[in-house]
Amino acid sequence: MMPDLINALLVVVLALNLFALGNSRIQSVVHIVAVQGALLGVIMLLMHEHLTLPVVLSAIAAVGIKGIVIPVIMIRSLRAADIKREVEPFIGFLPSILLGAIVTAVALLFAPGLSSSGPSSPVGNAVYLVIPASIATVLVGFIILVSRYKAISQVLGYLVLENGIYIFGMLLIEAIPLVVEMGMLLDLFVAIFVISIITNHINQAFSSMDTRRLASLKE
Amino acid sequence: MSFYLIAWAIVLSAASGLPLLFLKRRGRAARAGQLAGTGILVIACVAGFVGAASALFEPASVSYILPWPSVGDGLLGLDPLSAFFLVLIFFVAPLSSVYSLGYAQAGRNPRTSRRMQLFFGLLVAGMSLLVIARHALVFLLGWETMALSAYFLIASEDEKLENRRAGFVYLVATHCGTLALFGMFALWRMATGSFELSPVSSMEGGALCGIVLLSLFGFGVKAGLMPLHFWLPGAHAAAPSHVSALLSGVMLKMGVYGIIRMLGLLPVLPVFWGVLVLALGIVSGILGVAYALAQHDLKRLLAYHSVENIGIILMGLGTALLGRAWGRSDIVALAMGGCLLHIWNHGLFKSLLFFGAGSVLRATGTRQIDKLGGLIKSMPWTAAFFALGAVAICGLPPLNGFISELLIYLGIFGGLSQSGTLAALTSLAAPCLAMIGALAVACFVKATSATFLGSARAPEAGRGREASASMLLPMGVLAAACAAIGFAPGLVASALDAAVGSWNGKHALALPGIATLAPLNYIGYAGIALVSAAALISLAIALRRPRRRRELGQSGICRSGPTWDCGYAAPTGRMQYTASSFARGLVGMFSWALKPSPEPTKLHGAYPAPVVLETEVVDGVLGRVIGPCARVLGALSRRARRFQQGLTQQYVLYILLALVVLLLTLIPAGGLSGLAAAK
Amino acid sequence: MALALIFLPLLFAVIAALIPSNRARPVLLPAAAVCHLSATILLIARPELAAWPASDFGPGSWFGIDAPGKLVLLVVSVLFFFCSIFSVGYLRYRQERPNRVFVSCLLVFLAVIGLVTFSRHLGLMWVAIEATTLSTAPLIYFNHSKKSIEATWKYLLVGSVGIALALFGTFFLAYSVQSAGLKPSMMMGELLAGAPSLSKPWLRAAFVLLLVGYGTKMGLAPMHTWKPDAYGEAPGVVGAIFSGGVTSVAFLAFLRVYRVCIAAGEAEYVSHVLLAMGLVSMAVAGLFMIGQRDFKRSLAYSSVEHMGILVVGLGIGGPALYGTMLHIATNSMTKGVLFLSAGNIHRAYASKSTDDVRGAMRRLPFSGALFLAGFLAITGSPPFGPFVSEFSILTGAFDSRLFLVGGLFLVFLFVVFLGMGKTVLKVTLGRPPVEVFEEPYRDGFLTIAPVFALMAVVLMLGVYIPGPLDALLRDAAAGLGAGV
Amino acid sequence: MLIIHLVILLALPPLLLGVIGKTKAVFAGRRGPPLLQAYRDIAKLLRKALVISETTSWIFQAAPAVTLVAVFLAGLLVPFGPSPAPLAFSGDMILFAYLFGLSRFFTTAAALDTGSAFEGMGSAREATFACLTEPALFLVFIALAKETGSLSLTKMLRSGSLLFDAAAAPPLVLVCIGLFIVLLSENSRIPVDDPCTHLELTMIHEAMILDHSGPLLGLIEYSASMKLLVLESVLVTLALPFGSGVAAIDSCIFVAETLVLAMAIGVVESVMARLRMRRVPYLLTGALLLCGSGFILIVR
Repeated sequence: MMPDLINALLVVVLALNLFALGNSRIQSVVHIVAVQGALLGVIMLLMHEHLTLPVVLSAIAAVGIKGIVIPVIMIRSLRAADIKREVEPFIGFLPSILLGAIVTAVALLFAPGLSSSGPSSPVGNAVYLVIPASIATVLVGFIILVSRYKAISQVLGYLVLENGIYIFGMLLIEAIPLVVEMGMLLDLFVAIFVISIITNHINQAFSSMDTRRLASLKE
Repeated sequence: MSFYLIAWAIVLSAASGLPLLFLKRRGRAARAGQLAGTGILVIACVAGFVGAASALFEPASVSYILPWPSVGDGLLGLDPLSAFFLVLIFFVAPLSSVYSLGYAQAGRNPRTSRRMQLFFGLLVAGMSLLVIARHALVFLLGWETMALSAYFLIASEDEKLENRRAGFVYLVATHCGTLALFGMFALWRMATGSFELSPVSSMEGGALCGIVLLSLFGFGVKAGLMPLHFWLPGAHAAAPSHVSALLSGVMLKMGVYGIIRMLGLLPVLPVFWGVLVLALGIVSGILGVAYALAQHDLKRLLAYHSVENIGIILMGLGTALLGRAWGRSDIVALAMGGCLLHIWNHGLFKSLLFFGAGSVLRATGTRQIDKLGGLIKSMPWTAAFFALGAVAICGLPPLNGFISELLIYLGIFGGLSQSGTLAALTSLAAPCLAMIGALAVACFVKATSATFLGSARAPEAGRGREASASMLLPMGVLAAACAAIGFAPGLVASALDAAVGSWNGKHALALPGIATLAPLNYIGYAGIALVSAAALISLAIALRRPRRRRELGQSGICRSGPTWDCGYAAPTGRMQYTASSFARGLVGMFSWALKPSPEPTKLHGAYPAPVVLETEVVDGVLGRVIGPCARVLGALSRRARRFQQGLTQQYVLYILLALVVLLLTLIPAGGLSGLAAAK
Repeated sequence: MALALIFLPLLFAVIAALIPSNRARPVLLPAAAVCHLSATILLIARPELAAWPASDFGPGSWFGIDAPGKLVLLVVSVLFFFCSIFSVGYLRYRQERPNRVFVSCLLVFLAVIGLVTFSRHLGLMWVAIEATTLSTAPLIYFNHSKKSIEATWKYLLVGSVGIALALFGTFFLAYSVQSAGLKPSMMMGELLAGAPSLSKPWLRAAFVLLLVGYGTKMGLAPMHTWKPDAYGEAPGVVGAIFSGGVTSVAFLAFLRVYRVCIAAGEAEYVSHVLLAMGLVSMAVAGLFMIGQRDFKRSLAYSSVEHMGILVVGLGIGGPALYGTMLHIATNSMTKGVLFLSAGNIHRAYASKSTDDVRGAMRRLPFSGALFLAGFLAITGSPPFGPFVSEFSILTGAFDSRLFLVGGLFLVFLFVVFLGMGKTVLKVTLGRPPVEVFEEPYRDGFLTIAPVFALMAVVLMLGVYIPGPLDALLRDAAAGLGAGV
Repeated sequence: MLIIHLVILLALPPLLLGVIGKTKAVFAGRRGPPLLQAYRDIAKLLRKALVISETTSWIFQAAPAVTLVAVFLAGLLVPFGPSPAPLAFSGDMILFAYLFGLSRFFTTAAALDTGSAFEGMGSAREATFACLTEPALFLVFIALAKETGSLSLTKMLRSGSLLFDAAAAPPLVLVCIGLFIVLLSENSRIPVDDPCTHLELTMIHEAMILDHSGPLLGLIEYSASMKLLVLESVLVTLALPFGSGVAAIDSCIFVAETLVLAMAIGVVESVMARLRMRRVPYLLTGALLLCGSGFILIVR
């Protein structure tokens, strides 16, 4: 029953992608991404059949960083910039939802399932949604990155991208030791931290979060 | 022994710029530094000259290791062919360095003098190094040293925009050539398995073809072959005259050396290549002199004549290649001898002419021929030397130019005794060479007369004054050399035999001596007779005593008045025939190539308004090929810039696109389905 | 030794963060650099020290350094050494700006480099690469101008996205092991061992992702877009660190992936992709250099071009690999010369547009001359180092009968020369505008001597390659399958 | 042998001028000047005083001497009739042609030395037209060299004997016609130039010597006539290869032939008008083509 649960959760993750695409209020997008991140932490936990301390730790760390710390940072810089919503994105909301849906469908249809061979986690083997989900999420992240103009929205897109990759990582639990996992999370955290600092400076310097203002350096 | 002399010469000349570099820029210190540098250079060159001259007659070619760990040690070598070119380098370089003492005094222009002194020495060193290089990378080292120092010399007066522009054109051209040489030597490495430049007996066709074409291109750019000459006029005009003398007299020859050397290393080429080289020579000969005719700028005119002379040299080379393909040792000996001798000769008289032009420029401050005139009175020696150089470069007896052209003619005529229509047709090069000669005569009559003869056309020409001794001396030496080769061609015959022999070395054709093939001594006697007789006659006229008193005019045997000018009482300088009008007919004859600027509208009415006629001929290649290409490239890059307008969204999109495109390359391997297949 | 190389700079970084004095802090840089350099040289001279003091650096462990790693470590260490001296002089001119972040970040970067070169675990290596991105971002931001914010933003976003893809690729790689029926792994040792049995499609997909990912970091076209902005806005010394250090490290990371692919027998596919990628980068760089007004940006594009050359060399493989390895060194050193001298010129003219910057040879005789010399070196004039490396890459191309590649290589080199030459000569030659002489800046010892030294190194590499370095280059090339 | 050659070379030239003049006079129905008038003129000029323009330099005074010597040397290179030239070596025709080049260099330079517009005009035309006649001359040479396989005028001109076998004749005829045009142009006769006109704008040779006077003018006239003889002798030796074995008779025949050719020139001058300057290049190109096609025919 465990694999079915995981697959179900992955479906939820995919749904969250579409919500993220369709939502114009940045704050709620932040929430969506946070939920997605936390969910991934949980799924990670479920992937292991027998729980060990490091696994639990890493899951907690994941949930903590993706689900709590980063959203907090984002919300604060959002407050600082006091912007509410993404107005006239490069690709409209409905179109981007459609695009996301198409991408997801394509991923589900064409992206390969799992290699049955190999002594990977038996749970993992049964979870046929992992790779499609991760690919779809990565592509959705790209869509957000390309279609949104507000700096923060782009950061969110980056987060979605990261989540997608993280999903794939679930197949490789043995390959990724705790240290590396922590390192990745740390990197993500620092990245978001630095980026948020920069976005704050952007906000101060340009009195706007609109990246179209940041086009003075060009050929 | 001789090799070590040369090695020392290279080192010393490379170092000759240092004294001035570490001395004060102005005043006496600078002067001293320049003198010291010149002294070092002269000593070095004398040593090198001795070494080269002796090496010219050492039959065996010797080779030495140049330690260069990065590329695996390089080889140096010395054979008569190298020595032949070294002689030219070490003869002209010191003269032009001495000339610079008067022409570009260190104290006068402190900013440029250091650079000039330094890079002048480096230029000499680079040229001599590449001539003795027997290893591709050593060759490239010498080559690039030469090319870059030449650039800095050309751009040495870089506050003038036109000089910077000319310098840039040169730099781009020469780098293009260098890259072609990169490719050429890489091919050489591929074909022969090593960078060592030693003769190969056989080579696969493709590589051979590639090597020949690339070396014709890469070296042709430097030599100023017709379609590739576009950098040359501007550079020679922009450079200080003593530098232009060295560039035109010697550096161009390094390009020719490259071609000659590579073709000498390769196995015998089929007839086609000989015909190609011959044709290239004819084209750049005729068009070069045609462009020269259309110039108003004395130094540009001389520069285009370099193109012409390179053409003549290549005609000789092409004929020699034909001779080699036909297995006709006599043709090889004559044509190659003529080619090599013309390389020497052009080095001599072209430097002489540039020195003359430099003195004129220095005195009058203008290079515009149509502003000059009558300078022979204010600067008699310069005028005399220039006239001598002019006669020599036209290839007229009794001077050296005639000797080399005679040899080339004889080589070309050799084709007549070869069976086969094509062979006979190659001798059509002879009329072309004759036409080149006639055009050259026209052009140099124009240049010499408009500059030195008649009367001043503009106030500038009034400022003429004789050049200083340090400038006249080199001209004198060069003039003497021209005359010497002209009157006693037998002297150079053995040198030529040696050089040709080492060029042709491995292709076992026993070469007959040039002296036996060509009537050199007849020519020499004829020349001496001609000059002495002419001198006697004009002396006789000058010293003649009248027999009867009444035949004398009131003022003795020789009265002088204004030019008759068909009775016009007060002829002025501005009424003279200008150089442009002199050349107009011929320029018209070549308008298909020169595309001269259109004539102005005809005069109207009884009292027509004044009309200004300005003719200008822009360089065909630079103006009508290179320019447009550069514009296209610029437009292309402008279009490309549109894709980088500073939007991060775009940039991320590019990453995505790159990813997608690269993922598409998976499709041959089964693509995504392949991934699926990995289930 | 590895730990020393990693933690010593970190220690210095902490100290730098603690020292209050803006004036004294920069001195830490040379100190750290000296330690790092000496440690590196010791490491290369005495390989057995690599493991010391840690107990087991066996093939199974995460830590351990390979020949390319040593090479890059050496190159970056040398470059960093000269840059550190330079930056002491530079920061003296920039007293008005607090340099705490600047100095610490430089030191952290140095530490992270050690981590990259030593990590045998691709995941760990990825972490380290990402860390270099993060530690260098504040360097770009040093000037705190609007433009520098923009540049930093673009660098961070584009760079992070690229790196994320690299992680994705790393996962794919690991997964390709699993789909081959083995235990998934990111250890170089196991990957190389199991290479022949990896599942080809997954491997190729991984390769593509990693190429794009690390290619973004190296600045291959079309992922190069962050480069001109970052290099243009960052101080010259940072530009040197980036184009000489960061890019080399990213290339090192990619080299390891390349090794796996070669070991898996994917040489042909890989080389096709690499050749295409490299030539495109060279072409794009050349295209953007033409008519480039901003001389620092044109240097950035030159860096793009040289990454392209490296990739082309890799794609040619076999006979060209030695040249490629050498080119890592020569390119970094020459870029150092160019960026440092360009920084001086920028300082003296307070502008980096060729509209204002003219006659640098007269305004700053040394910097101007060095800039020009660096230009000639980087465009491959003998006897400088890049000539040797580029020429041997070219001969490699011809030796393996890739005539088209060789021809295009030459053509693009020419286009690059055309574009870069125009810009550089505009900057150096001519008569400088009078008002720039009022700018107080003059060439000082600290800002010139390092550049001279770097130029000397460039020249030395062209004339004489020291024995140990040569050996290093050779077995680095051998490890990548030279002579195969 | 050499003596005879020298005598002809030095003594005959002015007579040719006389003959031409006489012929033209006959056509014009005048009595015309006596045959030996040219000798008298030259002798008179040589005795007269000089008037020299201040603008001129030594080149102006050296030119006539150089011209004379050059033409004289050229005269030593051509065979007069069947008997070989005093100076014969392989490649002598190149020297032959270039000696004329030398003389042209000095004449034109001297003309420009005076600074007179008219003389400049003349020398410009001279230089221009020479660019077409010289290649024509060399085409003749390679044609004859191909025919005879020799590179010396003495032997090359022997090929005239082939004029009488039908196979080899046609190209040679073309070559001879071309050579005749070259002869007219080089000696500045009608239809290229009119030696007797006094409308300066239309002159070439006469315009160049407007400022020469006294002995200088005498030398010029003399060397001009000598040039006529030398070029005639090329054509004559080639086109009228008549001779008995005996040298003395041959020389007489040769002299007769040159006189005949002079008359022919006179006839041409009397029946034709001078071409417009713009047309002259066409005529010379025509000569070029004739010689060229002659060569092609021989090669084929």
